[in-house]
Amino acid sequence: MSAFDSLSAFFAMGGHGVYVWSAWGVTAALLSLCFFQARLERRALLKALSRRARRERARAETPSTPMPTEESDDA
Amino acid sequence: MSLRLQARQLACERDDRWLFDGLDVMLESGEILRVEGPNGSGKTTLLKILSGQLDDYDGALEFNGQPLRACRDTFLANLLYLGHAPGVKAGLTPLENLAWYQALGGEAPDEAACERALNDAGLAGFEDTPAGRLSAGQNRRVALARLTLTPRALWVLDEPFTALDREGVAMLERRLSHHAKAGGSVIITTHHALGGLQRVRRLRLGEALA
Amino acid sequence: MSASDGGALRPPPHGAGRAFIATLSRGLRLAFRRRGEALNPLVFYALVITLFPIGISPDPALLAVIAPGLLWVAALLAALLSLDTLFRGDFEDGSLEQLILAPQPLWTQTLAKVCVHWLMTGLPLALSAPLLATLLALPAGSYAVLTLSLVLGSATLSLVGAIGAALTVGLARGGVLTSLLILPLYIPVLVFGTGAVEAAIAGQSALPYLAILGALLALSLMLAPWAIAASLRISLNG
Amino acid sequence: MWAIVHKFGSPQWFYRLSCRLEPWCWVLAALSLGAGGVWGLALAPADYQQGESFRIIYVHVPAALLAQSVFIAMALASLVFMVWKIKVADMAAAVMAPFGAAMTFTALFSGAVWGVPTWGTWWVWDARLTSMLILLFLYLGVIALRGAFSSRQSGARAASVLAMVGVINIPIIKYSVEWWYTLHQSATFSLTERPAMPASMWLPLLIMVVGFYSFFAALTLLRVRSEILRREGDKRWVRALKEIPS
Repeated sequence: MSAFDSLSAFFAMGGHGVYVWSAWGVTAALLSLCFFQARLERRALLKALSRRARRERARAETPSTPMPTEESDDA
Repeated sequence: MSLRLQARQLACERDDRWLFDGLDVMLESGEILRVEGPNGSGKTTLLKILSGQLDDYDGALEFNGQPLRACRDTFLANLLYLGHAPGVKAGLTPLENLAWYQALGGEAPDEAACERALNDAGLAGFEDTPAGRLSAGQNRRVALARLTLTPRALWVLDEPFTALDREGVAMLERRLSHHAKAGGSVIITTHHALGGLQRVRRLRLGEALA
Repeated sequence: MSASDGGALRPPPHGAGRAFIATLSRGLRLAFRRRGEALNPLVFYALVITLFPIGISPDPALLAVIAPGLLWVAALLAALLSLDTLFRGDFEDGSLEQLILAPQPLWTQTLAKVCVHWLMTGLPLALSAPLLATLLALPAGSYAVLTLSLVLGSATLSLVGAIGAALTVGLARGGVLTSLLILPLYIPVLVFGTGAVEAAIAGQSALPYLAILGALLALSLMLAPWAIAASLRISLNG
Repeated sequence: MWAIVHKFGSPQWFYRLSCRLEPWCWVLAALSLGAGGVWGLALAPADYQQGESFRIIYVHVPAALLAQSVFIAMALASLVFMVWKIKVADMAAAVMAPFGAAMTFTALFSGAVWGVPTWGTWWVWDARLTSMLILLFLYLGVIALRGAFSSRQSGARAASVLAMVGVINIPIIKYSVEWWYTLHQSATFSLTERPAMPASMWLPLLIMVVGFYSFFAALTLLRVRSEILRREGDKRWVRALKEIPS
């Protein structure tokens, strides 16, 4: 059913291997680059929002008490 | 035919910070509204919104009861806006500059009127010297000559006193009170004490948010 | 009525034609006052043309082959360079603000500005092209078509280029960005401009190419002024 | 009509909608890219004329198609933003531009690489490759213009105008480049004329195209949600989101 009789023939691609694999490789690389960039961007934004929320909560609790209670600063 | 400019719950965001929020402005015929506030409090932005230049703001802005966007042509026909820069081309003479503004307003060319306006603005004798060789104060006077050359009901003036000498300041204050008495209205920002004028309402910016 | 004449409301004027002519004549007067500056595009055009025989080879046979394309590309770059003068001066002295606030349809004013730019750069380039064509040994018989195609094409270049100039007028170093935005949009004009000259060289009729240049001009005449007006409003509020 | 348009355009509504839609798009993308990849690379027959290098088509054609569709989608989003002032539309346009540029580059790279075994050189001024190169410059122009302004709002509106001007010019550029190419018709084989493909070849191609488009949809939904977090961060409903680690 497969167009190649052996695994090595599959990689050789009838002599055009370097072209086929470089084209597919660059495409796969770019797609995954876009994917991971988006995921990292989202995680960074969520972390920034949580830090801001924590800072606002800390500020809301401290105006009266002189000694601000230490906020447990998780990752 | 009175003039009424009303803004309700005006809010403008600039680079992720709110310059002003929930601002109500009302301007009737014969009134002078002075916009005050520290530098960077959004005075120029407010003037640009009220003169219809900026339209990415929240809130409603109405001219004589109609939303500004609907009656923009009528509004612009009755507006005279003077910004920080006087809008005078250095390569042209004061007369040519004024002739262009006359044509821009759709009026027929009338050199005599231009000369009168320049004379009233204290530029007698400088009608034909290129504006590039005039001083900053004289350039400002060329811009102020438009107040009499092309009369408009609503004046929006952004720091009009800059670079003016004492007579210039007095001349402009006289024009402001005359325009208000004659039923026109003015929105002005200045660090000048407008001593001699009555009916000056103040609008503080940059404080409401503090 | 004298008591409240200050407050009398005026109807919107309908002197759009007068305002158009006023802005046009103002631009031309300003340009003539600085005649030296008006020659810059022409000098640039001649200079670029003379670089190529030096850079590639003085052999007339080879030059004749690249002449149409080269005459067109150099004209296109000269027009691109002079786009900056369209709105930059008015932006700095505040008259651009007044132009936008005039009670006239803004697209008539932008059209007037573009006409000034075309009359001061596009037309002179087109009229000087035959002279430079002789430097490049352009085969005879194609000079008239060269000039005509440049006259038609440069008008489109001014219209489309003004959109880029309007978009970047508020930026301090907008020059390079303008060319990045505009050059891709110049390619159709370049293709059919050079096509017309090559057809004339080959002895065929250049009419179909000139017709397409005319169509491109009509399209940009219809769309560009409005797009320039929108871009100016965006740049000034930026 | 106005209220509905604004309700659909509200960031909050869009955020909830994309939370539900996005996972499905990722699943579809993964399945079709996986299946299409295996099918195209290993199972589909090679081209009798070009041999195995023909398999590059399964990457080149979807990328080229997507490159143009993204530009059109970006121009549409810009139009919606400029006319109805819907912020989400501008966020979508801002997010699509880099991905469109990446797809255009992919199409260019795979096209050039495909050219080596067939034409013997890296770059041939083939009509479609040249149009693709110009499209890349249009993308870079929009991205550069959006970033050039100090205030984000005017950068967004300037980029919207350029996107709309650009989209009108795409067919004109394509037509003129096609015409220009046929005039300078060099003897080399061009990508444009190819014998009709048998089903065993265009079926994997279709699956790959579906894979690319669903990847684009999923990525856009994800990145627009991030844009919403970035721009609407101070809104109450954003701060109340449970996804934010307390």
